[in-house]
Amino acid sequence: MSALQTAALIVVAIAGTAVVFTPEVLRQAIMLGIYGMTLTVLFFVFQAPDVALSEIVVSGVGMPLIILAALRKIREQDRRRKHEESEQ
Amino acid sequence: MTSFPFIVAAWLLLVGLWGVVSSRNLVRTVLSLTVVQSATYLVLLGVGYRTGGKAPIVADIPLGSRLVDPIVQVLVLTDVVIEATVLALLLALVVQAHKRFGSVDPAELRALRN
Amino acid sequence: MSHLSALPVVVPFLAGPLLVTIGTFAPRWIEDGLGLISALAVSALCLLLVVHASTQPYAYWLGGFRPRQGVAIGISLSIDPLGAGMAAFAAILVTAALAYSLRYFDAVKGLFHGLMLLFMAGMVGFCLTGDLFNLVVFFELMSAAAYALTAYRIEERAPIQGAINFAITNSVAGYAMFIAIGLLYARTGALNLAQIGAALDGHPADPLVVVSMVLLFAGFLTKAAVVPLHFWLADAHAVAPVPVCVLFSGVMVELGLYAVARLYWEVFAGPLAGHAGQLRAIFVAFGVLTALLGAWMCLVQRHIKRLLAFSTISHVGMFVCGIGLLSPKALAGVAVYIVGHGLTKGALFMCAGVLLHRFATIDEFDLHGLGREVPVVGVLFAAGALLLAAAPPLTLYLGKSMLEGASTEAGYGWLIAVFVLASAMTAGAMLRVTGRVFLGWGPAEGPDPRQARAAEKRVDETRGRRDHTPLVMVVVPAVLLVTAAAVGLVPGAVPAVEHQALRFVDHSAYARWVLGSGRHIIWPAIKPSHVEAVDVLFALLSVGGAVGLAALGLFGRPLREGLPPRIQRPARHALLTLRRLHSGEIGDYIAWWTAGTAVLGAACLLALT
Amino acid sequence: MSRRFRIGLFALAGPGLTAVLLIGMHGLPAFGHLHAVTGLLIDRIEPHLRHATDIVTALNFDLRAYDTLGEEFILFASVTGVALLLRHLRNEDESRQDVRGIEEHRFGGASPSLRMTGLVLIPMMVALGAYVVLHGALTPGGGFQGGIVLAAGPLAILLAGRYLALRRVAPDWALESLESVGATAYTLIGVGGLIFAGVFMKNFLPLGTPGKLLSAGTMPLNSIAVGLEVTGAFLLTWTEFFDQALLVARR
Repeated sequence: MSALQTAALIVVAIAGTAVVFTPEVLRQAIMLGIYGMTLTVLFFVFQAPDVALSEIVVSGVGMPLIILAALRKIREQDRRRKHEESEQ
Repeated sequence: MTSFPFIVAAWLLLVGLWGVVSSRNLVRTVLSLTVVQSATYLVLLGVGYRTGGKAPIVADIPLGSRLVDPIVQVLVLTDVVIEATVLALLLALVVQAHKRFGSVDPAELRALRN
Repeated sequence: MSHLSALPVVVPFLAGPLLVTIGTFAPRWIEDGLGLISALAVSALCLLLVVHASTQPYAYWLGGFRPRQGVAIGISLSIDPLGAGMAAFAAILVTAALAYSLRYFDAVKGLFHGLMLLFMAGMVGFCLTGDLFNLVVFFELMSAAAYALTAYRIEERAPIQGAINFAITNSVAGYAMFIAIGLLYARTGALNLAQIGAALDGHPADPLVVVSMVLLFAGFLTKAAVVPLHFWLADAHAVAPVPVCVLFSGVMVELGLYAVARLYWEVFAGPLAGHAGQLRAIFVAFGVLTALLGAWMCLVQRHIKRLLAFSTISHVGMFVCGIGLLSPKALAGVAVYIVGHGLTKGALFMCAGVLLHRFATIDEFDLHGLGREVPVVGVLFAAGALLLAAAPPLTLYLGKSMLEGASTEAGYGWLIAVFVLASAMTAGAMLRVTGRVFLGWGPAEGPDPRQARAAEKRVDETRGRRDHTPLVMVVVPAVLLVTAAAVGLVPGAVPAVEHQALRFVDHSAYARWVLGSGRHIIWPAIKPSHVEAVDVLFALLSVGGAVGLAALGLFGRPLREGLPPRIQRPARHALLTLRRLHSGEIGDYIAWWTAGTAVLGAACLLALT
Repeated sequence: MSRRFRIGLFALAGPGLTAVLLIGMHGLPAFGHLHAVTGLLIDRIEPHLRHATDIVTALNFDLRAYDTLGEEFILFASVTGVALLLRHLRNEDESRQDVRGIEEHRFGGASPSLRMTGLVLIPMMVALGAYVVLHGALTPGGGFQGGIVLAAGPLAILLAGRYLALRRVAPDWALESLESVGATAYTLIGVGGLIFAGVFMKNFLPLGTPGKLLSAGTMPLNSIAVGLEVTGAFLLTWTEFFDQALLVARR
């Protein structure tokens, strides 16, 4: 195994662990995006450009937009609920 | 070190499952689930790699050169699509759960207690 | 004829998107019509495939990529009568569910019908494929459609939670399968089931083979809801709309078992030939645990759909025992049993749907005596309960007696006691419901009012007035029940299943007919096993036990309270613990999933290598 | 079940499962030394057999096209599911007024250059996406990857602060139709194989010269079909989520 592959694997392991252990959800979502980039690099050094391209569009555009919209919706509802409670 | 990719895969599986088990926020559960899934990419691509192999694109390289395995790559392509779709479905459910329960803490979802 | 092989999947793949597209504009009758016609067409096509494959099973190579020197470069549909039969069964149940929902739903813009058709495509494709990865692709397709269908009623809380638990558990199951595919591909360089099986032949199983088997089985047994991978099932079944429940309980869960049987016989039977006894013991252990735990949980439910769900878990336990006996006779018994069970359970869910429609609750105690308004449904419900108890001489009885015969032959005669007990408990729970709801027997106040709240529907699932039961909602379950009772009595049907099961388990013949050049294989003729006289006794025992347990549930409260506290307290404590395990929290479920898979893995590694 | 019990259970089970996995993986061939007959055979024969320079694409759209068919419908079913789950209920309101406010607040005042960036990005993304879709059989990428890029183009309108305009141009039914057309086209290409070549999913077009845009038989068509479907599917998913985040509120 080449040094490049080893390095990419270590980075992936660290980034993946970081996704799980990042405390706040929004930061976790960003971390997931970074993790996707590390996976992309790994797929390139594993000679899988098709997969790498897939991974970069999914984790760079496809998923983040969904996650951010969902988080925004949840935050919006929390705010509205607090607002309603304070009015009562 | 020859099995390092597989050890990393097993680690990601363990860590991701831990994230799912210990989560107090469903969004976090879903994001951890994608980490579990990424373990499967590593296993498949790790299996398919050949030392010194080229990517399976035969435009600029002589026929008969050593290539990495193309089949596992196709499997991972499908896997990636599944990742995105399951994430979308689950987050749609989480958004609705928050609407109905007012919380995304799995412990606060109490519609199905026995 | 073999040109038709791919069409059962193509029809819903064309009709589904069409429904979703025109759903915005089209009137309801077009959606219903298109959905029903597609489902009927797929049923007919699958039945044609059964007939076509019954003399000689065959492989249909998609794209025309036939194997070269035993190497499958493309994907095959490997069509044999049992697989095509499962596909036909799934399509027929979808047809029934769509017919039942004619007067049932306010369907949203064609999305319900479209998803039902895609769900069917997933199940049918799953049954017909001969490729390991393709199997998982269709598993994911049926799952994706099923998750959304579970949460169809987003107005309520419980469906959302049920769908989340279902989706996460089954996704994890899918990941286990992906890893297993990686391992098997590294070992054999193949994805076609026949080719993998052929490559594994001749070497005893080593840890890699065993672990990949464990991961695949854990994945499919999650779908089949084997304890302790079962937690999602009761949640999903209790909350999904009734027509969807019919499919979940009737066929989707059983498809997990189909995959396990398929994978064992076509892939792992070679390397594990020397360890069949140990594997049998492991299967039976999981099966017995599932059968008894499911039956107990079934008995203590008052939410009727949840009760039916736990009865499915209990029956799955029996099926797992049957498949785990690793004999063709037991497999044939399970196949017959699955058909009878699926039709009956579907009808029972449909009856529950009528109650929900009329009275807006599905709680046994709230419904006390209300069922008198719909006596026909009561008759159907009681008939379904008796069928499930394997009342002789009907279909389920025939399947079960084969299963029992196979247990004795395999040296697991004591399993019969488990089967009788589990049947009696689950059927007893249903007879109790019949007595309380449709006859008004027993007390109207139940213990633990918390459950009642969960069973109440604030939102109406059905359309139309509540004081009227649409005819179709009674006719469809009636037809299903008559079919369930009679299908096994068709002369030659059960022996034909046994005959095909013998071919199904022929490991080396499978590789030949899939990878070979279409040479005909001559199978020996077998004498069909006959029903033993003693089986009538077992069946009467379970029917009698069911009636007894129902009576105890209805009128036995003084009796139960008369028990000395020494017995009462631990029993109550055990029950409470068991209920707490079914917490509805996804974290718990995944922890149990991990534990179950780890135990299965450790047991297999120790026993099989 | 208490949290402590759950965590205790996983503390035993998690490492147990990992151990089982590692024991199994120990039997794998050493990393980099795979000998997989099917993969090797395909590497050797694909260029003559299918004339695609990207073997992965040849597998994706021809040899294992049936998997991709299933995959496209997983996507289709999920997106239909998302549309179902995020449908607007009767007691929910689309407060479009609010959104105009948000757009003004978020984007309107921010900077004209951001708007310009958004608007310039759109044609660039569309061109890039179309390129990736069309060159599926030749270079890495194909319908799926290109489709997402294509879908991201219109969504760059968000940056330009014109989400409502996007929704006017692309309502749900239009996106559903786009997605359906793609999925149906992919299925019909397979049926074409059945009709013209006698086997479902069999190639029925000339294979052409390797490396040319119009080569490798039906693969470019498959790639375009997938591209259409993925574009529609992702746009629909995103807009459903953004509708929830920006428009829908309980009355």
